[in-house]
Amino acid sequence: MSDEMEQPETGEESLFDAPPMGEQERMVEAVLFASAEPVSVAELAERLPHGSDPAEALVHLRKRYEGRGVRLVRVGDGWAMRTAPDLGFLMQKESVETRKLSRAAIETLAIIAYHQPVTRAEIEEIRGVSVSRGTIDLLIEMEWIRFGRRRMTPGRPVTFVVTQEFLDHFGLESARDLPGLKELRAAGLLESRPPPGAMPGPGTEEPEEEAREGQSELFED
Amino acid sequence: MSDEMEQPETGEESLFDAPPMGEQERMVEAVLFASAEPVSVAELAERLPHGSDPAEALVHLRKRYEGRGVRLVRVGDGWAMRTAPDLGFLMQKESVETRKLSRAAIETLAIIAYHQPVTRAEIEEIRGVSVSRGTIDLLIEMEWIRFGRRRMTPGRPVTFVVTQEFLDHFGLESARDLPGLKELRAAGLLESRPPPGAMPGPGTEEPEEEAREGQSELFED
Amino acid sequence: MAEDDFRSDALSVSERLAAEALIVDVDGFEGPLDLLLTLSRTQKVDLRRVSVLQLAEQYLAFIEKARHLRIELAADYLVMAAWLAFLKSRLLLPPEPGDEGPSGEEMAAHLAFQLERLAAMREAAARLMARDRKGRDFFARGAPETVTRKREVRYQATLLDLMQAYARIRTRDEFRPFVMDREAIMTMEQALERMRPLIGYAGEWTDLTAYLPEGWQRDPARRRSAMAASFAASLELARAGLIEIEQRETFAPIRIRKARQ
Repeated sequence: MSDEMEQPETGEESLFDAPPMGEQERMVEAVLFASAEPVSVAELAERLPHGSDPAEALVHLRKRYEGRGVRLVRVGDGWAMRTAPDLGFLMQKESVETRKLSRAAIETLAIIAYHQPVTRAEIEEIRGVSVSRGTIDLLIEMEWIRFGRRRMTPGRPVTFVVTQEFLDHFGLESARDLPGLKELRAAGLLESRPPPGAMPGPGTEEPEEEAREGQSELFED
Repeated sequence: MSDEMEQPETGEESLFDAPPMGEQERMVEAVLFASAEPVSVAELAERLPHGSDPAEALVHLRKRYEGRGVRLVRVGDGWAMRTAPDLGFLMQKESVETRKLSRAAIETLAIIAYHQPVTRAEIEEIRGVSVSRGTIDLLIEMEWIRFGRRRMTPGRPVTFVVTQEFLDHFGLESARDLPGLKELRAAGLLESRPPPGAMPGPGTEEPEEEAREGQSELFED
Repeated sequence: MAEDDFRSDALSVSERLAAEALIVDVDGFEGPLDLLLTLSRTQKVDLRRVSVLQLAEQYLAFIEKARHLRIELAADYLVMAAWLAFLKSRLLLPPEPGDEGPSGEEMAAHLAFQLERLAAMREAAARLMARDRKGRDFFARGAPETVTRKREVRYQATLLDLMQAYARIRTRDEFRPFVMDREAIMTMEQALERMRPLIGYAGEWTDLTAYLPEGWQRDPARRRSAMAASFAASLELARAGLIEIEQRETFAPIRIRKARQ
C-alpha cells in the first residue's frame, strides 16, 4: 500500500502522474475522516498529489458510504463525514447540550436564512419589533451568521448571511435547501414589499439608546 | 431524512430481537467515529440495543475498512478509527502552537482594516502609541496585511492594506463590509459586553498589558 | 372584568377568555405584530382570509382592556392602536374625494401580508429547529486530527476580537476624528481670519502669543504652527497698514498694536 507512494521516484514523468482513482478515494476518505470541519474540493486538491481529481473521488466515496453508519455529506462548498441521523439515539454520550435559544434569536436566525442577505432594518420590519441587543451578537458568536456585502442603498447598511457552520449544524447542503424555501418564494413571502403610506414601523429605539447613538455619530468617519 | 428518527426507542426494541448484524455494524461504526476516545467492547454493548454482539460487529467492520483510507484499530482495551498510516503525509501533522494575537497586533490590524490604505504614521496617530516593527512584520507574515500603494505625500510613505487571506479568515466579502461604530453598537458589540480587560482610561495603556506584550513591543514608547 | 369592553355580541365566551388570557400574558408578546398574529388566530380562518377590520377591533379592544387594568404597554402598541383606528375609519367610511395616500384596502392588504409573512417565518423557524442537528442527531468526527501547513504558528483572532479592538480604540476618551494630520497645523488664512476682528481692540502693545487660540498654546507642535501662522498674518496686516509690529531685541517677544491713523 505504502509502496505506491514511493513510485514517483522511478521516473521524472511519474512525478506528474496522479495516483489511481482508488488511491485518491482513500486519500479523500482519510482527509475527510480526520477533519471535524467540512473540507472544500479546492482544499482537497491542494493536499492530494498533483493531478488528482478530488471531485471524482468524492463521487465514488459518497456512493461507498451510502447506507453506512457514517455518511459523506455536502456542506456549502465543503464536504464532511457525519454519522447517520437515524443513529442519533446511540450518541447521548457525545451529544452536546445546546444552548436554549430565545424565540427572538430563533426567528431572527430564520429570517436571516430565508431572506439573506438581509439588513437589520428588514429583520425588524418582518418581526415588527426591534432586534434586541445581543441577539445578533449571539448568532455571530455561534458562527451561524456573518456579515455579508453592504446594501447599495442610502446609508449602505451591512447585511447578514448564514455561514457554512449554520448549514453544517442543520444538515443543509446549501441555503437553497432550506425547508419550504420554494413555497415561500412562490407565495411572495420572501419579498420585501414597501408598506403603503406611513405604517407604524418597528419600535424606535429606547430614548437613552438614541442619545448614546447620537453621540457616537460624532465619531464616525 | 428526519423521518428515520421515528425508530422505536432502545428500551422498547430490546423486547424484540437484536437488530440484524449489518445494522449493528453501522451502529458500531457511528459510535467509534463520533467518539473522542477509544471505545471498549463492554461500552459498545452498553450502548447498542440489547442482545447486540458488538465483538462480532467489530470483526465485520474491521474487514470492511481493510485497505481503506481509514482503519479500525485496537487501542488499549478499546477500539478506534484511525487514518491509514501510509496517508499520514496528508495530515502533515506538525506541532501547532495557537497563540492569541497580541492586543497591539489586533488593534493595528483593526485600524488597517477600517482605514486602508493607511500609513504607519496614521496607525500610530489613531492608536496613540507607536507601532513596533515586529507587529507589522507579524501581520505581513500571517498574510493578513500587505503593502499598498505609496502615498503621494512628502516622503512617499508606504501604506498597508488587508489581504484576501484576511477576508477569508474573518469571513468577510470585502473590508467595506466591516460594520461601523454605530452598527457595532446596534449589534450589541459595544456596551453589552465590555472587552476583556475593560476599557482603558484616557490615554493610559494598562501597564501590565504593556509588560506582557514586552518583547514584541520593545519599540513602543 | 370589564367585559363590555369587548364586543361581546361578536365574540364567544371562549374567545373572550382567550383574549383575557392575552392580557395576562402581555409581556409574552414580541411587539404589536406578534399580538396581532395571535389575535388573528381567534378568527379561525386562513390568514389570507382574515378580516382585518375585525382584527383591528380585537386589537383596539385589547388595548382598551389593558388600559382599564392599568397595564403599561410599550409605545409600539399604542402607535399600532392609533394606526389601526385610522385604518378602521378608512375601511368603514367611503373615501373622500381628493383623499391623499393609500386606500384602506391597500393598507389592510399590507397588514395581512405582514402577518402572513411573520407566520410563515415562524413556521420556517420551527421547521429549521426541528431538523436533524449536528451534536444532537448526527455527529462530526469525535477525535479530529489537526492538519496544518508546515510553516504555521497559528495566531487566533476572531472577527469579534477585531471589531471590539476597533471599537475600543475609537471610543477612547481622547479620541478625535481622524483626518490626515492637520490637527497640528494652522494656516495663515486661519490666523488672519482670527486676528482681523481682534486687532480693533488692540490699542496697546500686545504680545503676539496672546493671539494664539485656545488649545494651541501648550502642545509644542501646535504652538509652533500657530505662532508661525499668526506672525505671517501679522506681517500681512502690517503691510495693509492695519497694525504696527515691534520687537525690542532679538528673541524678545513680538508685539503688535492697532495702527494709529
